[in-house]
Amino acid sequence: MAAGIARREVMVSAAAAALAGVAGRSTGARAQQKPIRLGLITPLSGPQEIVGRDHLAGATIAVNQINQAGGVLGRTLELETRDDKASPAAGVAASKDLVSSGVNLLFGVLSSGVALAIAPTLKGDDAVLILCAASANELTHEQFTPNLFRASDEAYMRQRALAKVVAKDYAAINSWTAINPQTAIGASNWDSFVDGLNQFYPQEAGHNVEVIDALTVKYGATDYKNEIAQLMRRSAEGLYLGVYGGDAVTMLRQAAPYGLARKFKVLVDPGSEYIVAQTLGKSTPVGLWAGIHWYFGAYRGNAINDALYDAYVKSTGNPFPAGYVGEGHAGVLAYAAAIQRAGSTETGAVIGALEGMSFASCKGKRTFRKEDHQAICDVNMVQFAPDDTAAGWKIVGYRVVDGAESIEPPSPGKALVLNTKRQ
Amino acid sequence: MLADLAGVVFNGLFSAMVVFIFASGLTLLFGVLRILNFSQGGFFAVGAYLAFSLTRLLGPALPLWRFLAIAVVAGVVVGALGIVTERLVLRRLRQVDGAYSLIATYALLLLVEGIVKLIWGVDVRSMEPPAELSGVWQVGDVFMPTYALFILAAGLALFVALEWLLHHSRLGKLMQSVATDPWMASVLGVDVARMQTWIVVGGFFLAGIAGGLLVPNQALSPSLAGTFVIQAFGALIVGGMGSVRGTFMAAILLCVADSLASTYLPGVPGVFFYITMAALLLLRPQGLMRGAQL
Amino acid sequence: MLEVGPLDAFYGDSHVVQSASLHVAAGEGVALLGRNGAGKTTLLKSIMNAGPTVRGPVRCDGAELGAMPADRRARLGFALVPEDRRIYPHLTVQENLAMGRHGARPGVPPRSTDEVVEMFPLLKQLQARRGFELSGGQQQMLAIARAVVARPRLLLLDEPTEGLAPVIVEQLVAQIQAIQAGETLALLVAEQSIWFARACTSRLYLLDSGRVVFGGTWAAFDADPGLKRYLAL
Amino acid sequence: MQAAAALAALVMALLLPEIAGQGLVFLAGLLWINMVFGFSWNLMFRQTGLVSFGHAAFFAIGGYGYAVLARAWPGLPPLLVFVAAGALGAVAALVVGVVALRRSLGVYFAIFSLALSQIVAMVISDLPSLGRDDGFAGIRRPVLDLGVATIKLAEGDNYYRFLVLSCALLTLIVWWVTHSRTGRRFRAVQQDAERAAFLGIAVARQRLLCFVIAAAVAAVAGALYGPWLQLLTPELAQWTFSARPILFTLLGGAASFWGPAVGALGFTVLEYATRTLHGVGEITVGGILLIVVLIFPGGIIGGIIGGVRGALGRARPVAGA
Repeated sequence: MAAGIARREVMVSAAAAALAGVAGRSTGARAQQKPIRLGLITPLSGPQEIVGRDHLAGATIAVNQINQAGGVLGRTLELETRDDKASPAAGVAASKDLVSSGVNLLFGVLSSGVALAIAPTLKGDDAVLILCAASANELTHEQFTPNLFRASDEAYMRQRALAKVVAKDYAAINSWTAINPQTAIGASNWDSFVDGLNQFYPQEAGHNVEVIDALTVKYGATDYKNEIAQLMRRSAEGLYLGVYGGDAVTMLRQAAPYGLARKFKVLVDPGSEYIVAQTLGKSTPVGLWAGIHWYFGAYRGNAINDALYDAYVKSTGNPFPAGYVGEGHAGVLAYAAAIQRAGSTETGAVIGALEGMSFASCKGKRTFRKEDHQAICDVNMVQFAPDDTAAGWKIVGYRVVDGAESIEPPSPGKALVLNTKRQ
Repeated sequence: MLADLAGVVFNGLFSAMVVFIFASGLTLLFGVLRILNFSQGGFFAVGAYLAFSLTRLLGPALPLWRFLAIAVVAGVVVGALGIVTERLVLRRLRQVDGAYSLIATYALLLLVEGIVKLIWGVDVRSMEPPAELSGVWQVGDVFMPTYALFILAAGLALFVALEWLLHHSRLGKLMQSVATDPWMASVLGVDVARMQTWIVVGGFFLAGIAGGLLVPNQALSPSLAGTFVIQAFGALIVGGMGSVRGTFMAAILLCVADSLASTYLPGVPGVFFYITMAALLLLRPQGLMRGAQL
Repeated sequence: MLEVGPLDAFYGDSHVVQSASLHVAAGEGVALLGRNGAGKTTLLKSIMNAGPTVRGPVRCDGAELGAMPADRRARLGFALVPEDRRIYPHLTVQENLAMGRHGARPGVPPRSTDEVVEMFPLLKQLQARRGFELSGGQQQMLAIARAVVARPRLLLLDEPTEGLAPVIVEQLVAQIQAIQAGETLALLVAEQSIWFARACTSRLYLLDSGRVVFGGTWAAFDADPGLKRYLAL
Repeated sequence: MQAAAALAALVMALLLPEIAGQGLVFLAGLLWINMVFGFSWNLMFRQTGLVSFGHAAFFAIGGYGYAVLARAWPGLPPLLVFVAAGALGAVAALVVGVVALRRSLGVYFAIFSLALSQIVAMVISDLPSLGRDDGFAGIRRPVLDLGVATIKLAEGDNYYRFLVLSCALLTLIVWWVTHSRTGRRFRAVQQDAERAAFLGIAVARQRLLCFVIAAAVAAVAGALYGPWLQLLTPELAQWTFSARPILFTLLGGAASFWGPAVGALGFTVLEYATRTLHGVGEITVGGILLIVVLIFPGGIIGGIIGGVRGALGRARPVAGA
């Protein structure tokens, strides 16, 4: 951890300077130029709306902060939002709509399906898209396009980082199993996690680990009792809870009478952030780990982190900003830094500036790899336990893993190859 | 493998009762008014959210009687919404083609979903079952959560009550008459419009009470409204023209088949529900209870 | 007791009854004759406000009924026995009769099942049968019996003899006359069978293509042989 | 007059990229596909009274069929691949129809078709080779070799124009089927199946034929959709997608051939107009739909006709009043 903090302290990027007011010009100069418009594409209706609102909150805070500090290149930033309804067609319509109204700098996108649909249109439309959540590996592999960047975790990097942490912290565990949704991302997350288990258990714990076949359930299923009964009979000690968000809540709620959480020594939820704990309250399984895009508590003392956290709590009253708030924020900061660096908002210039660029964000430095445009950034994890307070839960621990330790080498245009295959 | 057969069947029966409880109101509306009500899921969600909020409001303790009382209150409130819906929407659909009522109730589903979101927000919520129902019974290898046993009992009780009401009470005879020949009923002096309003109220009441009873079963989120609708439609149609008995049997067949297949046949989870549905519709093209009443 | 018209009735775009007028006095029997498709059924349903779109007045004891729905007209003392009888197939004879109680006028207790069965002895043995188990004649009997349960003041019979054996028709005449003798019951019978109509009524209206072309006594009808053409096929 | 209006619409559709931005052109492309999808559904509904809740399955079969064929045999002439996708849809419909149509009708067939399409959706989302629920990505816009010239559909608005012309052709086919002798036979089946059977029309065979044609048209629409979005997802086979042609048809007016087009246009306008109303999208779309259905049970076209008639009726002096 100490090394990480030191690294963040020495790093100054254009965006950080902008936040501190260094790069700003006088308001007089700003007023003469048209604002720079950034297009946020995110689900703002339907079941995924909750994430879209977090994206929007983070992005809005970033735009306000940068504008207060004098803007970028003396111009203010302006947010244009479009609802992608988590549907590929609506996402492409949103992106084309933004492009035809003169917005070429796009960011956001939660669903990998939406990202995969927008990606091939970017080049023809002369636009850039910075992904702030969509995590499918193929976006920076076989579906790589020079106009696409990803500022947030990629599935492989995140899952292997989780595996690294459990290999270190739960070295005594000899076998893992999982319950996953029947989705592409569910399967690829688990495969990546297993890849990590097979690499990091020998490295960190000094022994191999047994992987017992994952159970798969329908996405959005309402009954998990059969799967729970099967899990109760398994010999595995670690459980990877691949089911996401509301499904994880339903499953854990139904599992409570069986004592599932007590049976396993550790439960890892790869990406539901606070949803499970916030929803289950006092019924939160003791010691549940969850992957999160950004955990504010891990970056106290980082000026960007603290300013974002304070602004978010002030505007919403919610003391637990979801990681997506940080990703929405980071998307704006990435553009601010790139525009500053390029001295222009032209697509080509911004792409050139983004490639290989490091920028400061609420979770420290992120660096876009030149080759595949994936950002190398920290992977965050938090651990929960029930509590006697009104909320009923608390955070009892967190981990920060440098993404560089778990990411694969870049191979744009080619599919990701796993080190080991799940057996 | 065979050791857990009992458990798998138990879990299938549980799912069947969940689907039946949800579908019971739908059956009433379809049986009498011939309306395939898409918005049922929306009103189910209203019932569930209401129960959630009432439980929160009344403090941390949740004795069983209060849980049941809250479910009834949710049913009554949703039933009252039924009067409004009937006046504003459903009544106007009597004269038009069935397909229109489908679209109208689909639009209503969107509307109710949006309103639920405005009132309760988009955060995922969840509620514990009452203390009496949060344990588990273990018989041999089979785990039976008490909440699941309760839902099983509730589904069965609901079935028996509806069967009695429809087939043995005077009100039931009257409802059946209105269902089979509303024109003749009105000529004989029955206030059919009022009767139909009450049936809508009854159907909505059942949606609300289903919401109240099933809150602890799954997370509450804006997508709850669409969760059971398709499965319930399946049970309803496989059962045959809105017959309660048929819906009950179909729910059991579909859910137990799905439960067995998802455990013993590797494949796509959830798909067996639909395979069974298609197969049953081919075997009994008019539903299980062909020509039966309600 | 009943005054109708001039009344127009429509099904969608088709103008089925065209400015028809008629009246029926309390306790009086009136026949409505005409060919198939002349508009008899539509006229009866219009009086009940049960189906067609109606324009023009229907008065009961001088009061205009306006848009009053069928069920309230039933509780005013109107009873319609439709051509297709509409017996509830899943209900027993007893239960079908019980359905008739819904049309009882306020303050007038409906007839008990026993009382009705007494009037239609044929139904006695059939009380526990379900509607779908009855023959056509039995169904007709039941339909009329069901209609008189509520002690109506006006009975609207639509083709009661259609498809019935002559013996049964004779019984029917006797029963209708018996009911009429018991209390003030006006009768409006739409028929093609002149014989039956003549036996139950004292006056008639002739309907052709939706218009009333004749109204008067049977004697007047017999006096004008030219009127027969409105009945011939 | 209808022909002139249709031709004018076609010319306007072809000229759209000259006057509108990329966003509108993309939406317009979706709209033309939606219209064809709606026409194909209404062909069954209006002509034979068949209600399908699973029409999306054929759309998806066509879409995925095209994508798989184009990927497996890049050398095949693209037009042939589009036709093959349609044939795939037709064959699937034939199998389903032969098994089910004779036995199950009305709401039973509706729910049966819904179950089938859910199965298709679930199978697609389980097959890694079809991209599962992330979607079948990287569908290329092909190069047309017309003998005299080659047209690269990937360039500029070429694919859009190809899409417009293809949709026009499909519309023409549906129009022709509707108004031909076959179409009149379908109509007889819808109005009175018993009478049609008495007149010597093989009712079941007519229904099946109509079902197969509708499925083939939907499948070609699906095939056109793939290269337009350059991605296919399993949602295309789900009931929510099956609900769209029903929505278009009833919103526009099922009694008219052009009903689905008017409905699709209305729906697209509604969605476009509410695209920045975050958080209240469901309420506005649901509310407006509900109001339209309640006020105009004959759909938008029915409402317009009724309105015109009403205006004429009022203007005319009432005789004898």
